[in-house]
Amino acid sequence: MIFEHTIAVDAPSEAVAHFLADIPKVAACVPGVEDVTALGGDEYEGRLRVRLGPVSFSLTGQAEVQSDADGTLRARGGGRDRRIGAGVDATIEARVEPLGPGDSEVRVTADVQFSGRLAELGQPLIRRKADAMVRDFARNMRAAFSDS
Amino acid sequence: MRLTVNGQPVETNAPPGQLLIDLLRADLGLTGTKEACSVGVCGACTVLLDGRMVASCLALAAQAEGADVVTVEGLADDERLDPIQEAFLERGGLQCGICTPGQLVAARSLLNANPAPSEDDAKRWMMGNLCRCTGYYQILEAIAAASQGEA
Amino acid sequence: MADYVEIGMPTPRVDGVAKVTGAARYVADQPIPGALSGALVHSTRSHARIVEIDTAEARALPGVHAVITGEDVGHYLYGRMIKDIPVLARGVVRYSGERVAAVAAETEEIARHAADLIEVTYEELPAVLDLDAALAPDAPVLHPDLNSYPGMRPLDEPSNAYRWTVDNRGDLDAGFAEADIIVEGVYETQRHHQAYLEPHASVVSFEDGRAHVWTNTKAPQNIRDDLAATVGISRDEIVLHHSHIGGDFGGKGTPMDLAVCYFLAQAAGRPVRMVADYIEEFMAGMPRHSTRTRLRTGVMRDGTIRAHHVQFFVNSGAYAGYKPAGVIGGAPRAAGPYHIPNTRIEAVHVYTNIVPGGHMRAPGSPQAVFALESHLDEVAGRLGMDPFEFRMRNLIDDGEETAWGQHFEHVRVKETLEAAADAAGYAEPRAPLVGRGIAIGDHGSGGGIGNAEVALEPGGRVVLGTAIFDQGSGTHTTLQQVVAEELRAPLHRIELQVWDTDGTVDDSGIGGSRASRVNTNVAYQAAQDARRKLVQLVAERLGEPEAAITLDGDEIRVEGREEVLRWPELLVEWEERVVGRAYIEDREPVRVTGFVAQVAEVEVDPETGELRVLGLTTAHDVGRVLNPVGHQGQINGGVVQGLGYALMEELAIEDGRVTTLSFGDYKIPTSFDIPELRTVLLESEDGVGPYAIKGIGETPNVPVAAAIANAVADAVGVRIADLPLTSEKVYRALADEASRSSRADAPESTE
Amino acid sequence: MLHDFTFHRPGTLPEALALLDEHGYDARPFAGGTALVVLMKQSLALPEHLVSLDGIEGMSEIRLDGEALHIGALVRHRDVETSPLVREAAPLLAETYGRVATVRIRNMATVGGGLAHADPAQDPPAALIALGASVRAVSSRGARTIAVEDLFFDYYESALEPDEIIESVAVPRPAPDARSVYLKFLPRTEDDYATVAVAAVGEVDDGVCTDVRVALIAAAPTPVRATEVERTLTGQPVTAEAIREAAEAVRDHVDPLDDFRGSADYKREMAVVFTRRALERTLLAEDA
Repeated sequence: MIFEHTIAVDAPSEAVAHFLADIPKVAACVPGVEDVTALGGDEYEGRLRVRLGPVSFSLTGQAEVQSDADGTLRARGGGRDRRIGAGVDATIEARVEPLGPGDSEVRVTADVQFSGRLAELGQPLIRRKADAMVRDFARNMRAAFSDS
Repeated sequence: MRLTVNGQPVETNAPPGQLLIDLLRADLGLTGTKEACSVGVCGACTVLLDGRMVASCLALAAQAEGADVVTVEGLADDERLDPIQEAFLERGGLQCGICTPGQLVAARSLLNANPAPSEDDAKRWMMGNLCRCTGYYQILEAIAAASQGEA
Repeated sequence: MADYVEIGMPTPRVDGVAKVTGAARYVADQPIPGALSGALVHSTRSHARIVEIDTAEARALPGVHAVITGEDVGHYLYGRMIKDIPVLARGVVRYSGERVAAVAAETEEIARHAADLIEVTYEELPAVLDLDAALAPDAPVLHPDLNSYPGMRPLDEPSNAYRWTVDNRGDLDAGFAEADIIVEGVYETQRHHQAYLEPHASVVSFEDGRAHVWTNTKAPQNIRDDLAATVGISRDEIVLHHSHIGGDFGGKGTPMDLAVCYFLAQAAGRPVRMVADYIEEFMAGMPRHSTRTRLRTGVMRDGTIRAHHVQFFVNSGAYAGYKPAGVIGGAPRAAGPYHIPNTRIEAVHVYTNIVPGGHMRAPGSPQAVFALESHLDEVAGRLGMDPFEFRMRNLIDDGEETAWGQHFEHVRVKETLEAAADAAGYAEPRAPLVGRGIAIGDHGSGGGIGNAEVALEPGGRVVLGTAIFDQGSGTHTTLQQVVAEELRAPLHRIELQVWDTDGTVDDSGIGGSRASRVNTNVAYQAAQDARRKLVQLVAERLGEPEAAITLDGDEIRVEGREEVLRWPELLVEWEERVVGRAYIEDREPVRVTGFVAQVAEVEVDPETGELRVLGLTTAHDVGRVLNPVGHQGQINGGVVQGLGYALMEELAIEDGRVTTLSFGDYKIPTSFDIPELRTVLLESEDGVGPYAIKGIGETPNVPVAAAIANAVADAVGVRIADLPLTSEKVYRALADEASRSSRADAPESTE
Repeated sequence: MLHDFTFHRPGTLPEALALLDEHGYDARPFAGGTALVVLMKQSLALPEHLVSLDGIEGMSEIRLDGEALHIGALVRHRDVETSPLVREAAPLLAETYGRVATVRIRNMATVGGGLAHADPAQDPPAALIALGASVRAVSSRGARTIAVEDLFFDYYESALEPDEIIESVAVPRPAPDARSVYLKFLPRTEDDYATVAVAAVGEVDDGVCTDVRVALIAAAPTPVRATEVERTLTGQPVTAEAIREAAEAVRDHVDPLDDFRGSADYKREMAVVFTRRALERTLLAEDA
């Protein structure tokens, strides 16, 4: 399933690019991400807790994350919930584009494959959840900017 | 735990996760009760629990503790068929037979609650018991016939 | 007309008492001591290379006895004609839902949990999820090795369109050239599940050096042979035992998970039981195919059809093997029982990366008839003719050939249509927002191989032996009636004995309305054979010529003797039994068909698009009816299945994946949703077999969708050309129509 | 067979609450089971402790107390549907509970369990919101009252804390001359979830709408109350035109999901149509 989102940020693109380069900081903004550990190189492991309708998933797994100074972040990885029997594999790309002197936007494209029980849930529900997660991420990211 | 199934006392050590349908089918060998949709929609697993019809595929065995359970095997009185069973036979209320136990239990509970149901009553009551073979017409005819015989 | 005692009598089912008391055992009910439970891993990708299957965690789970993948199941592919289905995917998956690995464990819960622990790593391949994608010139080819598949007609170059047939009659171009009006249309149908309420189930147990098998199939001999070929053993090493079958509608004719079950039992060294759940049924069953039909019809102003071009595209899904012939029929039905001199009928079967289609009740016909009968109303509309008049002008008479070039005997299609129209009050005035629509279909009785045995036992028991597993349609009961009729013995004395597959080598089982043609005939012959042998025995024992002996029920009279003998007692006295047997192999093409004409009356709520079927009239050209109760039951069930197809049922597919995964989402009609149904039977002496009968299992579901679509058009003037006819589609069509006409009205004020 | 868990059968409400308190997220209250068992069967919910509420006394009664109906959380849907008391005091409620799924499910599902499940397509919240009902939620920390219209905040997510259960539902008795209706749009089968459904309760005095409440289900991630529709009509003379206009406002209250019962756009249009029809039936009934 392909997801595309654009997040507006009232900060210059350089600052956003700088933020995207700090992977633990970015991860902290993803709703439901917990216990992120750097494994060395570009490898990270961690857990993602997602509540989807009546069901809570706890997906643990690894990801390879790279970010460039020009404001592009690429992540590729996957997670599994062993108890429920569900999994996610995703390739995500986020790119900063300047909009004006103090405005920019982050364009996020994600190609996500679901397996097990997750694959049995309806697309509209999953899309809606993804939208909500991106909204929360955007809010967290904006908050992270105002803090720094 | 104790319960009564088709008039017989039953004592069982059902683990908490056991469903009523599995207690009936696997432990007690009452395979007349069928599992089809597994989510409480189709009605093939219908049994009476203290006189009310329930989906045995959604009920924990533990919920039947101390209860009186009636399955399709308990409808006939020894060799004498229940009038609803006779009516299904005569009117063609069954074909492949997989939904039939649930249909019969549901129809029996309808006639217990309402001995003279209108066609509309019967259609509403029986709408929880799916049948792919008969298109329902002969099931409804059977219910009407049994009701007239009994009324 | 013959004077029958049992034939034509309303007869309760022979298996009825077992079924109403819960005693009847289905596959899932078979008590198999020590049986493990099997569970499957299904693909979550539509098209992907399997990089790795990690089964370590599943194997390590306590209670797991076997884990198998495509590597463990030999190299055979299976399929009913075209053998293209792997038992478990090897190297590549071709649809989301495909079987990838399997587990056998002590309990169903452990097996399912172990299946969840199996980790499959995929490398995504480009997928073709619909006809357009699959037919695109640069489309990835799903089966590059298709020419190596047994049963496949080789192609010059591998293509997703694995079969493209063209049949020409007359001169199509000339026909169009002379036509006054040419009308074109495209009609689409959805994937439709048989929705029998008993999911697929299999049990395999090895004993005495043979595989003992239980599975819900209506063609046991074929399934035994398919299993043998798929697992690489001889068919003598398998015995398939009888179980009751919980519905079929075309869906219970392939081994499905039986071979997986076999390999699991072999790997575990224990019996294994696999019972599918309904998620698996919807995700990875073998539903009715979705189709796209393009029709182009040339007519004269007087309403006669001169030319008709059919292009019937069948979305086969990932495999062809679930279809008995590798392809489905249907395309000719998009030309119909009409007198059309110039036709071209193309049928195209296309592989796509979605759940493979299989057989369902009159395979191909509901799709084709929806297209044709919708289209004919469009043509009639263009001519300004009533759809009834237009059909009557073009339908064939007895002796004429159909638009696809077939000669049927005793054609009574016009009478059938007239009967339906009369009974429905077709011509009567309609209330506002109420419409009536008509549609016509037919389906002949297929041939095949049948066996029967009739044993006369001392004391008077009659044992009817059959290889048929009655999937619910009532064949066992009609066989019982036939034997009772021929022996003039009461029904209750005819005991049914259903053989396991050791009972006979070859038998086609149930399917294709074969029961009417083959099975009643073979039972009749076996009963006649028993009579003949009884007469021989009596003659021999009494030292009389056979010609001197007459049999009337149980009574035997010998010419010149006063006394009346009775065979039940004679056989006791002589300690003899008499066994009649018959075998039929009838491969003749269909000569007789059963026509059906239906009239639907609907009311449309223009604000919501909701349509209510107020009434349905179904008229059938039936020959003789063997059992009115069972016969009417087939009609009722078929019509309601057609209603579900017309209005609501659809295997929804998103991104290649079936998303209607329960009866909560895939809705079939309930008792509350059925319309008032009128049935008209046109009985006659013009059927097949000893009693002149016609099949009834398939036709009633064929024209329903078209009749309703035509009624909607009649009620509110919009044509819904894709099934199902949901309220939303009607609503949108009405909204489009309204905006079109308001645009058409608008310009005046601007000028 | 479901997964392994401990099945607790507390005899009193405080015992039940203590168990929920003790086991926190690992426990689930258990009543009719129709929703939770399906999730457990599909391994979508795997609670380690089920706290059965069945044996608890005092939660299975329906009583009329002053101007409110009090319905215990353990009362089965079917009993609300058939209760003479409910039929007399709030027929809308009996009607709405009678439209949930099938008799077999209504025999099992409880009033409290249904609300706690927070399925936005379930029927009862429409009537409960339109009637101004509230629930009494209890935990070992105490009790609180939550209006049903505030009980839900997302798909299957309610305002209840994990240690909290619904003890009862209080339904104010509608005014004697109030009219009410529940319209459920079921274009597929009678046992389906609604494409959209509307409950309305209204009072008209001398041609003027003095009070009206409208609630919809299956139209958003939660049941919704159409306050804008209500505001537009209240205090105004009732006319077909006023109703038609007011119903348009429901568009802003709904946020439907595409599914097998219709696209989001279609459901939005149907929300308008059925809101209008519900209002016509409640406010214009005498003219019709």
